[in-house]
Amino acid sequence: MSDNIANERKFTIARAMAESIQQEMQADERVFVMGEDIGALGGVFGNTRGLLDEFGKTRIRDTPISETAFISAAVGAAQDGMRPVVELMFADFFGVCFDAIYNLMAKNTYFSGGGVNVPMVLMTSTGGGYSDAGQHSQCLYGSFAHLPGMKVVSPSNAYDAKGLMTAAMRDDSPVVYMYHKGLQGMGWLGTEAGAQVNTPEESYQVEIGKAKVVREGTDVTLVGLAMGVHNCLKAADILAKQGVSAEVIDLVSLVPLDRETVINSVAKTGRLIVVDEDYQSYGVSGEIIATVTEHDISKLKTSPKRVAYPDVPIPYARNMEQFCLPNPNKIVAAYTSMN
Amino acid sequence: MSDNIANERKFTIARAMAESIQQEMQADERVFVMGEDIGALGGVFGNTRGLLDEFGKTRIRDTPISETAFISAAVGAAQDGMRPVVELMFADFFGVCFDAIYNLMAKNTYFSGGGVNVPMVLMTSTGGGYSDAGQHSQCLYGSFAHLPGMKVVSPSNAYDAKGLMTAAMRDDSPVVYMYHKGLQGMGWLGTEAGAQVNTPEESYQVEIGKAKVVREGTDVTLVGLAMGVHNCLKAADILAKQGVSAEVIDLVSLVPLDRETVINSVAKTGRLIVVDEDYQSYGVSGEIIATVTEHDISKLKTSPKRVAYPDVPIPYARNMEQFCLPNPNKIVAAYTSMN
Amino acid sequence: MEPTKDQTLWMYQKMVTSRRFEEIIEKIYLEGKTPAFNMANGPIPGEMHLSNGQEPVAVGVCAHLNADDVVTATHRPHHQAIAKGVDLKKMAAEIFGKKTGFSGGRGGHMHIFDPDVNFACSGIIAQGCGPACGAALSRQMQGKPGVAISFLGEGAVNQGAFHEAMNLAGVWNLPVVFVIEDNAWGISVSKEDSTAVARNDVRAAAYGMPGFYIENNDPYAIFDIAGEAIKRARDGKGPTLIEIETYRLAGHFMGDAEGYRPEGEKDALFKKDPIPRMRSRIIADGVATDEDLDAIERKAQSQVDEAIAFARESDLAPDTDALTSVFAA
Amino acid sequence: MEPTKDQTLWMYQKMVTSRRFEEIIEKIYLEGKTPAFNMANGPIPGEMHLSNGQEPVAVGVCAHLNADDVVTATHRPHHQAIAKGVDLKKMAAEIFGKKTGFSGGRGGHMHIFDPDVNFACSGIIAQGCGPACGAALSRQMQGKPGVAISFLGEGAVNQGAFHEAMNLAGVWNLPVVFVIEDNAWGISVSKEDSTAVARNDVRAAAYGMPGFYIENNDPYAIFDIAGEAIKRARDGKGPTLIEIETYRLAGHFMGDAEGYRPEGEKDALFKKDPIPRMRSRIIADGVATDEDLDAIERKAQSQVDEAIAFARESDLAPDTDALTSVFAA
Ligand SMILES: Cc1ncc(C[n+]2csc(CCOP(=O)(O)OP(=O)(O)O)c2C)c(N)n1
Ligand SMILES: Cc1ncc(C[n+]2csc(CCOP(=O)(O)OP(=O)(O)O)c2C)c(N)n1
Ligand SMILES: [Mg+2]
Ligand SMILES: [Mg+2]
Repeated sequence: MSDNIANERKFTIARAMAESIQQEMQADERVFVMGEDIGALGGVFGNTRGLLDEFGKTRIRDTPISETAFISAAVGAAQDGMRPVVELMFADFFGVCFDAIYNLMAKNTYFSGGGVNVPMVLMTSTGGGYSDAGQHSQCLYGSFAHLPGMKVVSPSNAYDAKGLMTAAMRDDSPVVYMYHKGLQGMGWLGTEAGAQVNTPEESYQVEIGKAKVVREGTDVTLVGLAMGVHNCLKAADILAKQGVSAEVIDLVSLVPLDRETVINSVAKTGRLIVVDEDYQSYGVSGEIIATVTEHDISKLKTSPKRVAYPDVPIPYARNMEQFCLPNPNKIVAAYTSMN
Repeated sequence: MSDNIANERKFTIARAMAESIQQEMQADERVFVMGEDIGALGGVFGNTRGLLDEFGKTRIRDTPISETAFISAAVGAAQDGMRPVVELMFADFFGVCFDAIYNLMAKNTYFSGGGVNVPMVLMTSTGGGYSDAGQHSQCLYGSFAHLPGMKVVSPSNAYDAKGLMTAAMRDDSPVVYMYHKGLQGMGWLGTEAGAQVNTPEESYQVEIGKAKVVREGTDVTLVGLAMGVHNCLKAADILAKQGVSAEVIDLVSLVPLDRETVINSVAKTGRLIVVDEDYQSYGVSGEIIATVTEHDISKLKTSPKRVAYPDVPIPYARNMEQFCLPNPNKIVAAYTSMN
Repeated sequence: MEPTKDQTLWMYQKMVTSRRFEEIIEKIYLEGKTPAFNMANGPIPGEMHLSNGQEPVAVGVCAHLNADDVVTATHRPHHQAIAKGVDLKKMAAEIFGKKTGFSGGRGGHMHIFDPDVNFACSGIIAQGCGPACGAALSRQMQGKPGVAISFLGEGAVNQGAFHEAMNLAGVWNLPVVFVIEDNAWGISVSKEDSTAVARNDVRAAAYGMPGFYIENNDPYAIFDIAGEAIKRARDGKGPTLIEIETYRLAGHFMGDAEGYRPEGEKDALFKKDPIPRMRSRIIADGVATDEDLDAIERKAQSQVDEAIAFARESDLAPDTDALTSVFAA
Repeated sequence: MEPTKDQTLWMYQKMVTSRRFEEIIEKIYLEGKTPAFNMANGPIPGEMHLSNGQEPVAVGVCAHLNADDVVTATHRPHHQAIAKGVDLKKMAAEIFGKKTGFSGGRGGHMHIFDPDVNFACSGIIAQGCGPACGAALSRQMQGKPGVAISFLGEGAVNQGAFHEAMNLAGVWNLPVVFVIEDNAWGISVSKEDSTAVARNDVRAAAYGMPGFYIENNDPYAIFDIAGEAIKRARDGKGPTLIEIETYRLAGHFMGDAEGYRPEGEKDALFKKDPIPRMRSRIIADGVATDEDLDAIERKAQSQVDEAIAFARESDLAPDTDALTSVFAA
């Protein structure tokens, strides 16, 4: 493949998601999309762009602002043989429809002893950094991952975004697909260049439930998800200049959680820093630390650390928000403060 | 005080809650109660019994089955100078109204920079053990405690239940008051005898944000909340017979979390077992372990353990549910398996 | 629409089956729960919501359905399940928490799923409204036949999920019928204390769909109106809302002391028990004889007995089954 | 009800103030955002929802309110805030994320709270409906005067929270008025594609309350109907629903390319801009002269300029303020 062609396929996550859905809709009549502004607008975050033209209003279905209705309708359709992809525009809105998600979508397979499957994808945007304030900037990874019955994934780059979306649509269980706005590649939200990577044209899957070692190292394990991965990679660059070799793990999936990859890495490095843009307490960062320490505490040479969002609502003012967000320097500082 | 009088004041948690609310309503005109079946029925779990007769329908207000409406109405009333106590009948129902809770009640103080306070109590029942299945048996402690802006407490006995309720009603911040059905003292839900303790008649407060060492010990720290405390105490009894001295901590409050009391205890015992009836992953048990290990991992002599609810919906059949629930024997086994 | 003889006798039979089923469930539920009533004990633990008195709703609606059609029911699902034709044995076994139940005991009485007849229920108020719309949408999109029925209580109508689903059904012209069982109570709260209007049929206009109120718990009237509504849905003419006056002869759940009921209410309801009323009418109409109906009742009883025996005799699932079926196999 | 001269000029002044305020916000919002439009940049970051064109709704309703009355507004709150009399300087400072803003920059443009005039808003669709009921309940319980107004968009009406609050208001006879701004669009989705009925006033009957639809974005008609509704609420006669046809002259938020609008729609809307229309009517009615109105416009402009200057010159809060005000002081 020439460089030119390679660059043409350097996709944003938005485009990668849209292409995955497009290909699956071409291949499988049962797949359709519902959500607010996913039709003519192509999704507020661009992930259904172009689909309305190709598939029409029946399969690319703008909805009323009724998240409970259309998410639970997706459950009903999934149980009736369809494979809906639904969008909750911002994860922050989960409070108006979480019953449909955690008590219905996530549990009907169990309640029916497997008699009924609920093959659907709930895609939702996460994350801040652009001053959208406290009801439009949350990650809420822990809120979804804590509750049983739904898989939860979040890509850090376009390659994974496409493959995870395809895997999610083919999964017979409900998958919550959380995409970070700051990685989406929409210019108006800023653009994390590292998220735009070469993305094969043909359909492929990225395994749900498998973490990735995205940078190998020996001195410390940095664990992140979505935007956190990029913060970890940048921190690893800085640390490398200081002669510290950091290993970076992209969790990719919170449910199922690939505990083994994390444990093996820490067994090698002896040091652990967890990076999470979700609220610190009772969430992802605590779970990763507990996973490692309950397995074998002796593998840790020193206390683990976390660089997570403090337990406060997300402030609007840019200076305050940036103060709260995880960033590479905070990760480096966490390492430096380790004894 | 004669034994007789003492026994008369051996209250159930239900009665302790009702008495606290009664006294506060007598003392403060602004306090009122809203919820489903809290009027003539006195609350499905008995915690408003007798109040309708004394205070009438205006201040003891049965609601439509509209949790979003009446919880957000409570926010509006609290902002307007009232001090509502609202009941969400089962914590499991939080999905139909969580926006009103976590995005509205919990955040308006922050969004207004303290310009507006939201002094209200959201009381809600938790827990299983009586085969009420997957939409009526959850604890969801982590789901509430993860999100900023609301205090979260859960009493393990009637004394704390009364004092915490009084403190919650006097707090100028929103407090989520989670009471475990199995401790409530309603005969039809079984009765944990240990929850019924002497309860002073006069009004008093139990501090929100302070854990209690309910049993001192030297060999292992058992940390629990609500029903978990009773499981820990029973396990401590068994361990004592085996010559093991267990310290038991009742967290009482998840937000704020009294990290210091836990850390100090583990500094003494060197061993930690966290007991939680909420789902294991991404919840309370991980947070407690992370709290201890990130503070000073060297204080732990061996890997910490958790005895928590597995990451599965709560099954109906009694044998399956009991298999999943934490119990004293599992705690003892966790200790035994520690090296 | 008027029921044929077969339909009439089918309705009667299903009503009787449901009643007999719940009578025996009621008895067994109390096993192990005396003298101290503790929900956790006995062969049937947990909450138990009986539908005695509400059978006309279930049969009047389900008489027009076949196995392909979809029903989403509530926390009070037995009468609807039986009218929809779920496997009685597996339902009984589910209620006993046995391995042979629909979910192997994971779900229980509020979570009865029979995929063979497209029946589901749930313990959250109004949670079935959205899935009914979704199933209807699935049929509409696939051009497959079938309608969806969402049953709910009169108390559930004030839940946001109902409103959202009604609007969705209206705007997408879905083949779905919403059926409200107005038994006058949501646990202890009266309709008057919970609902801003006396009758919910007026709410249909808010979604551009026809609305009906049926008085007097009458299976024939229900058959008539529901039949028209289901036909409209099948013909692509969109959704309907029907509210039906019915009677809750029991407490909200077993153990409910019912102190909130006005004096004499229960006696009056029992006098209007729909099963003897229907029996009288069948005889009066000359549709069947006492002997015919006795035979039907015997058959119902024996089906119920068989189902209960099956449930009793079935094994519990192994404890570790609690950990499986979280995700699709 | 007809506005007095003072009320008429007050309405005009508030409309103009709102328009001037947003014109300058619009300009400043783009600072630092060219050539590449990135929301995070410039003195005003984040989303920006302008209300240009919708001013008649705000003034026609708020003309009947005083500081004690309660308003819950939406993600598009400026016109309502200005009509309710919030402190313009503090609002501007809040939008700039400054320490001198209402919340010291914690909230931002979607979270404007002015406790002095009982104004609140939120970024979640229909989230204000319940709090408005709660404030109304608080007044009713305390026997204190005051009504509550819940503003919402025509797209918000399909959210469950709206339905639940409407029913609560109806069943408790609360002094609350629900005011729907029908600007025809919920982001890119048309009313027709989202709502099962053409006009939401028909939904009032579902809650036993009066419902009105007001056409043509007319401040006089809005003043009339809203005045009657607010009087009814003050007199203890309960809630009202009002839907008002209005125009969104801008995109949903700044940066919206508005590709979903039919050809020519915007031009037609600008021709009906309510501010010049009201100006003409005032003159035609002989209520004021061109000079009077010019003076009002100048005054509005200078108030806006002052507020913006205050905001610009104010300091940012210290970073660590992010960690305070989570709980009550
Ligand atoms: C969202 C939610 N809120 C509250 C409950 C508790 N609850 C269970 S049944 C019930 C009353 C329902 O009344 P109605 O809809 O009239 O049905 P009925 O019980 O009369 O059949 C309530 C409040 C619930 N299950 N879900
Ligand atoms: C619960 C929820 N769902 C979705 C959104 C995203 N959203 C913000 S504004 C909007 C459109 C609102 O339309 P409308 O109510 O008509 O108000 P308008 O923007 O026209 O003023 C949507 C869908 C939200 N903020 N909250
Ligand atoms: Mg009812
Ligand atoms: Mg609109």
